[in-house]
Amino acid sequence: MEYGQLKERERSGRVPSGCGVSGIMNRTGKVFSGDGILASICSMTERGNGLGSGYAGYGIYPEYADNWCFHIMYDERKARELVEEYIESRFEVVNEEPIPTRKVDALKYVPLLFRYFLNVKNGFAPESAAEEDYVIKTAMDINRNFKGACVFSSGKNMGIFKGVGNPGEIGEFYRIEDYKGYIWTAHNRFPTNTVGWWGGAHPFGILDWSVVHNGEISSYGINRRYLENAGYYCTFFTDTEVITYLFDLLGRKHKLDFELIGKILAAPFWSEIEREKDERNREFLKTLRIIYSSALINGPFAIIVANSTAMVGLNDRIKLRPLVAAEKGEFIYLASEESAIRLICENPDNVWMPDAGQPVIAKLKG
Amino acid sequence: MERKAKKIVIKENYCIGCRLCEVYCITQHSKSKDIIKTYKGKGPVPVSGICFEEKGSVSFAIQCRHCDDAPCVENCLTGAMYRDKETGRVLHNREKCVGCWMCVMLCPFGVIKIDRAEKKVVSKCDLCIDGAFPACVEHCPNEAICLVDEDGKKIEKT
Amino acid sequence: MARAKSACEFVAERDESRCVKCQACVRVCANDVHSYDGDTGALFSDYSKCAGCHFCEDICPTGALTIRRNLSDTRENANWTKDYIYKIIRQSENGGVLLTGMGNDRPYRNYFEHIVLNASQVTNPSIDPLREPMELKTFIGRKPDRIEFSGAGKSGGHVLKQKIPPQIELESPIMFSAMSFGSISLNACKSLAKAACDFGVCWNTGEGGLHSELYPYSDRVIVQIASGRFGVNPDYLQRAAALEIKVGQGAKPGIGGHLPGEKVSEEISITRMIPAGTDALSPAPHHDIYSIEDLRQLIFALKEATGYVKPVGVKIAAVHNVAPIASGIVRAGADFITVDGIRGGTGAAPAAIRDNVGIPIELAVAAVDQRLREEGIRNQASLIAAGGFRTSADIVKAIALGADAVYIGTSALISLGCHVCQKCYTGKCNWGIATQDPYLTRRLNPEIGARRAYNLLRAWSLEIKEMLGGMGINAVESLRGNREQLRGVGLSELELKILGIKHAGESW
Amino acid sequence: MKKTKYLIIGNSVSGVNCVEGIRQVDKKGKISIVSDEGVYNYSRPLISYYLGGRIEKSGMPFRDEGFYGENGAELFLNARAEKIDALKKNVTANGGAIEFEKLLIATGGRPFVPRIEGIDSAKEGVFTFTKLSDAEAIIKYIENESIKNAVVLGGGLIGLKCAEGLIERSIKTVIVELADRLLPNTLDKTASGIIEEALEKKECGLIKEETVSAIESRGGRVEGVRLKPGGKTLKTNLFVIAIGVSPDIDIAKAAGIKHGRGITVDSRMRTNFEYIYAAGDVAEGRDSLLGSNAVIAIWPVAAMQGRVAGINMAGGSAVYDGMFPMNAVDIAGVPVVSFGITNPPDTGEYEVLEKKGDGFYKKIVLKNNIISGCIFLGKIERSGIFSGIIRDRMDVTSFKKELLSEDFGLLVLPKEYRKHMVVGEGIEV
Amino acid sequence: MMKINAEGMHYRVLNEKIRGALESGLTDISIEGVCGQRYIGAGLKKNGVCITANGIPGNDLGVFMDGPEITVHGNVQDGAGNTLNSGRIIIHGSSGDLLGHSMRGGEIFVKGDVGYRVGIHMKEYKDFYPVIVIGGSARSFLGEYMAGGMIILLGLKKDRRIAGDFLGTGMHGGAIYARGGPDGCQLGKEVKVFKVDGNDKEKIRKYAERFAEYFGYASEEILKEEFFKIVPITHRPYGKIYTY
Repeated sequence: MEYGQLKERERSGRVPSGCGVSGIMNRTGKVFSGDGILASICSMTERGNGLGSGYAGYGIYPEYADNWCFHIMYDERKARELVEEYIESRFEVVNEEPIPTRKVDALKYVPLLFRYFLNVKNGFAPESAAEEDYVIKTAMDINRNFKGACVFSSGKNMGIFKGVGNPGEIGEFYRIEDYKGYIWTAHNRFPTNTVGWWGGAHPFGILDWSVVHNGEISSYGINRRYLENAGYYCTFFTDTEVITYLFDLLGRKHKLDFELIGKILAAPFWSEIEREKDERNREFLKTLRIIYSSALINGPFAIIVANSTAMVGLNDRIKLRPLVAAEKGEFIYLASEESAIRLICENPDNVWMPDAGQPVIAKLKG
Repeated sequence: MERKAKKIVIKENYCIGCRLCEVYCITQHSKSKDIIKTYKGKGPVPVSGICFEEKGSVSFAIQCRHCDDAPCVENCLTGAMYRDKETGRVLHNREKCVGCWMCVMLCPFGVIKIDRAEKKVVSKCDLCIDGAFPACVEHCPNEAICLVDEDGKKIEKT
Repeated sequence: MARAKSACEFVAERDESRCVKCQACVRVCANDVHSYDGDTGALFSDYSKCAGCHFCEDICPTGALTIRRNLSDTRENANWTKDYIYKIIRQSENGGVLLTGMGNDRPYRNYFEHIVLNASQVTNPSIDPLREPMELKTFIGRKPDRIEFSGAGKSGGHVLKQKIPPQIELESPIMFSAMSFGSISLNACKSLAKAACDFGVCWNTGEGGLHSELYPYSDRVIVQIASGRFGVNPDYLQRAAALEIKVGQGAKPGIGGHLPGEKVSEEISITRMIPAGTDALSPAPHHDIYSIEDLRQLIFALKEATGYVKPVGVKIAAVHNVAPIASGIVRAGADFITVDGIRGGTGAAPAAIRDNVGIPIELAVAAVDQRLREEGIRNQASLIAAGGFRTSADIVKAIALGADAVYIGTSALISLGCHVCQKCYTGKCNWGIATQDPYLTRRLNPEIGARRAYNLLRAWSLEIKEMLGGMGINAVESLRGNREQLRGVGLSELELKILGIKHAGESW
Repeated sequence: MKKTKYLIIGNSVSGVNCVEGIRQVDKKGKISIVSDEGVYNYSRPLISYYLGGRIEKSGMPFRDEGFYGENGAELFLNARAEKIDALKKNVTANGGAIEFEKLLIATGGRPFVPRIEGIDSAKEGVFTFTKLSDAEAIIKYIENESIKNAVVLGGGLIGLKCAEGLIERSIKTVIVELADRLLPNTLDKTASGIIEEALEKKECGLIKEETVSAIESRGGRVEGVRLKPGGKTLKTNLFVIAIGVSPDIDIAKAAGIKHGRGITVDSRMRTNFEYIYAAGDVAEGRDSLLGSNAVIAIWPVAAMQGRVAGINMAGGSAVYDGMFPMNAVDIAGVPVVSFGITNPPDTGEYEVLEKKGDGFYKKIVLKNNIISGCIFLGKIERSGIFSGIIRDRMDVTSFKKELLSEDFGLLVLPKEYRKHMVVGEGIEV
Repeated sequence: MMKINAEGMHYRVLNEKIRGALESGLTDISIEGVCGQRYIGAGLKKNGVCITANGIPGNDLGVFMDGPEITVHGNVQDGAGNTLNSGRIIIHGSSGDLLGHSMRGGEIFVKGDVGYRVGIHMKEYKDFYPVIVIGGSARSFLGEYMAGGMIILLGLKKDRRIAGDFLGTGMHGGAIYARGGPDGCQLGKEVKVFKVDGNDKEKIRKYAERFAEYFGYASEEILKEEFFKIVPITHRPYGKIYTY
């Protein structure tokens, strides 16, 4: 089966998958090499099947910190030409180049991989969300309308690197150890129903959001329709995609903090809300759940979400997927398995298991 | 004397007038306890312990109330009408009965049936002493008769 | 001699070997089918009067009676079926409009039977709904698109900037449809009202007003404001949990209602606030609503009258243009919209209307939900589907297609005893439901009725939980509009498109 | 001198109910009963059945043998109370005196024997019929003398029951009744007629509007009786005088206890001595229909009065608010129940409803739409309902037309009354 | 006594070594540098064997095990003691989710806290009687569907609620003993809290003493506080939900 067909097949329908996740953050913003995340995710080989892996690094492009950076994969040269023409119509291209890679024999199909550092052509008012919306629209347009092209990273001073292969192969391919970032997340994929497509690997990103996800959500159908109602186009048909958009909608557009997003995506049970003693708080929680009922993510999930200011771990509300957290100094770790943390942090100050539905929030200081 | 008085409550608003209470009372007090055998068999069909009343659209079935101060018991000349010490029910001993009709005269509910030829009380609700649960209550299709305990709490057939 | 005796639709077969001549059948049949001859001790049955309600069959203590279709038939003819022939014969007798009761009985495609549900296997776990939490709680009312609050309150909590619009809270997304006291007996109303309250859902007055004996259940009543405005006064509006403007009903879109004077008893007269014995006439349209902006006027009149603390909804029949109409209703300010499909029931409707007007609820729900989403106003109103829900699976499918909750009418009445004989309009309902005859209404002991209707709610809710659990979903809100959980079987592409679902065999 | 807390003279229904009444309140206080009879208890009305051979003696007690023991009551049989010293609170019986704190006089009635010529010389074959010993004596006499026929004087309750007993013993019996009908206090002519027919079928003779003026005897044994005014003589060796009973008040009279026809009692069954009570056929309590005191010599009244007396004697509080005459009887296979005034005076105040059918008769006597009395003959099963209606003096206007209906029942009564009948759980209307 | 350094070792290799050592008659094995290796002790059927693991064993530690004793110096991940038949697991740290899932027999002692769904569907059978003793607290769904055996919850640290919500949900056998009672926890609808009787106290004492011995506590201190018993109130809580 040719690569292009794989993509079409995977993109024609929703792709759930089981997985391993890992994330590291230095809360002071000090950057560190991708070695650690690589080792951590690679230790959880059992959680993937070699059909998808990926990394997201924040703070990796300091020299282009103010530019939007698009990572785009192309099936063929023709697609690239059309997309670049479109990008140029909407952005000033500060730099464009192939994403540096190594040859890894195990990787059979490799798309054309380019990165673009961009400025919006006509500036938007600083505090408005218009520029972000413009960027999202561009990325979504490309993903929706340009055959054979896929924008898989579109934030600032961050990048997503992913593909079909095991985490070691993908890490080696993208030279992850060469980058330095203050947040790293990684994913080891165990897709069902498909042999995997590069664009379908995790992390999934939009703007500077990136999400790695373990689990399959049963509420996908309604989450997606809810997002479509809010103007998102779901073109990847992955759970990760809707989770990412939910974060964008709730976090960026509705300006809710991660605590509240946690209470929406992994809503407390009605019985728990009823037990809340403070009446005002009870009313608030009830209202939150009523308004955002379609954003409830049902079914098992453990996710690590990052943006340029924070890394967040979150479980479903009855904790059907594993997630462990640890701290050591300014470092915070999240992973599907404790061993994946211990491997790179032998003596953490603190190791704990997050409560179901309670986000672990690591914020950038200062 | 331990006695758990049970009573049948009549909900006249829900009696549908089918008279199945009588059918099941008769069956329960028959030898075979099978409806078809009771009615179509050779033996005599027992007399039901229920008085069915009907007037216009209203009807109900009433049977012995097992009164606490039962005049039928207090005035029985022979002790044929007696209160069962264990259950508190008012029962009738046919052997002892001589047909003086004192009980009939004094029952304000008029629910004691007589056999003129035999000169004995012939039938009176015994709350189905032979069965676990009163047959009329069990089979009333609209729960127009219910069994309650002395506190008025409904007793369901278990 | 064109005159014909009326068609014997049923025969009541008596097994003489089992019949003990207790005459229960004679006593209970409101249609006088059975009779007892004292001279000969024989029981007779006049089949021509039999409505096929099965009451005698159920009451017979020995199972001696069986109601069967009368096999007497006309010559086989694909067009001129016995049914059509006898309808003409009946109409030729008196030149009248054929009346009927209950919902559409024509074999239109039932889409529920062409939709299958999903279940979890391996990639996510199914949930045991008995032991693990499983939430069916549903809120009916307008929801804002986003939450508005001011930062942390004193205790560190969040302070809502404004209360969200009024909601009714349901423990399960199943409610009892509008059925007026008049179309059904007070005992039937009581049964449903009590069951709804006991279970934590809502019931609906229809346009029969609210009888004082139903006041104890008014916390969970949705009161209707229909074209006849029967029983509508401030007290009626104040008592309600929610208000529903009835524009149309699935069984008779575009048709009004008519409770003949002889059925307007003293009690109904008090409840409907009309003199006893006068016809209770519900005009086909509301004569203050000739266009959408008039509807808005009524919606806000009701909101003003009740201080904006109760959801106000609008019920319409599912007709061709249902999606845009629904959109208009939402934009007119309705907090919920009820769509009643072509299989919706009635106490009385012209058969020609009932059987031929409207569209199936499955398609209507899908179209309305999609339309409201496309317009970005889906949050602004809850969508209640009605019209022919026969099983919990139908409900699950309707919710997955986009309904917030459903109304059940016929199935609720079946729980009270109804055998769907379709003779509601005669007022001689043997089961004491669609009648005001005191001899018949007493047959429905509301204690039993409430218990049975409650059991139905419980059973269906349990089944819904089972189905949700199978899908790996533990809150009904994750099913609502989740059409991914549905697949069509044997449907055309166009049908799939309208329903917004994939065909079975297609994966995610 | 023996001492007791409660002393009861008489061991019939009043006495026994008095024991139960006492024990409702006082579980311990000593109870003593003196009876001039030799058996521990029996229902007097059953003597006719005993005479007729329908029951054994063992079937006659209305309380079982353990009754006295269980209730801590000492029973002195064959102990006739001879004297009451009301002031010193003692009773002389069998020669000894028993000191009491509370006393019940329940001496009952005594058969009324009219003055009949030749009665003193007829030593054998003349009987009264109120006690078991009477029945025993008659049986013995019949058996010893091979008696084949009898004459019973009195067509009232006792006479009829006696006649019935005799008939069942295959004694050819003739009843002589002064009135123009049987059970003159209870029945009217119509009702009587039906019973007369039934008696006729049983070959029982009946002579109405006559009485016995003389007894003819030979060697002290009855040979026949002469009728008055007809003057005809009936041959018989067995003559039973069963005209009725009168209250046995001699002992009370002597003690200075206030009396009319019977001992006068108040609503608590107290005599003019606050520690002396009277109940039963000897007492003259309230007749709720008359609204004044009267002797109502029937079983239910005796039972009720005995119980009320007992409760009050023991310090409890019970009120006898009056009863009215009522009778249930089965004569020659015809069951009859009657209540109250059945033959109203022709003053125009009373309204009479009646219905006669094949073997049944029903009569209702009304005054101002309140039932004063009624007769049920043949069909008696629902008659008890009337006992309540009469007792409660219920206005029957709303269901007057139903009173005679074949299926008269509780449903005919107003809903409120059905509610009233059943306190607490019972009938929900 | 055999020492294995498991650093960087794949679990298949590690388990191979363990099995080999046992086959050669060794009864005492110590493993260093354990980090994420799954299935340690899986399906081992032998009595009188002690395995000590230093580090963080991976998922399904001791799965299907029948006899051996495993001591872990460190935390364990999810699914330790899964379907344990007999033997013992002593954990000197905390445990992840699903500890003792479906265990039929054997004992598990945890010094620290445990995760979600611990003791889920534990069941006793004939002479098999599974026991879990938890030194710290448990998360939600403790003893879910539990059908037999016992869980003793000591809550020694008192830094959080002794258990999460849905405690004993679906439970239809066995008993959970909570030191100080399950205050503030939402109980499953099938269970109720009772006071312990003498019999219960005896059982608790036996295991508390062992717990104290393993982890260096004073058992009297542990037993000072009152215990409460959480047991199902019916064996068939769902009997009335089906219609036939």
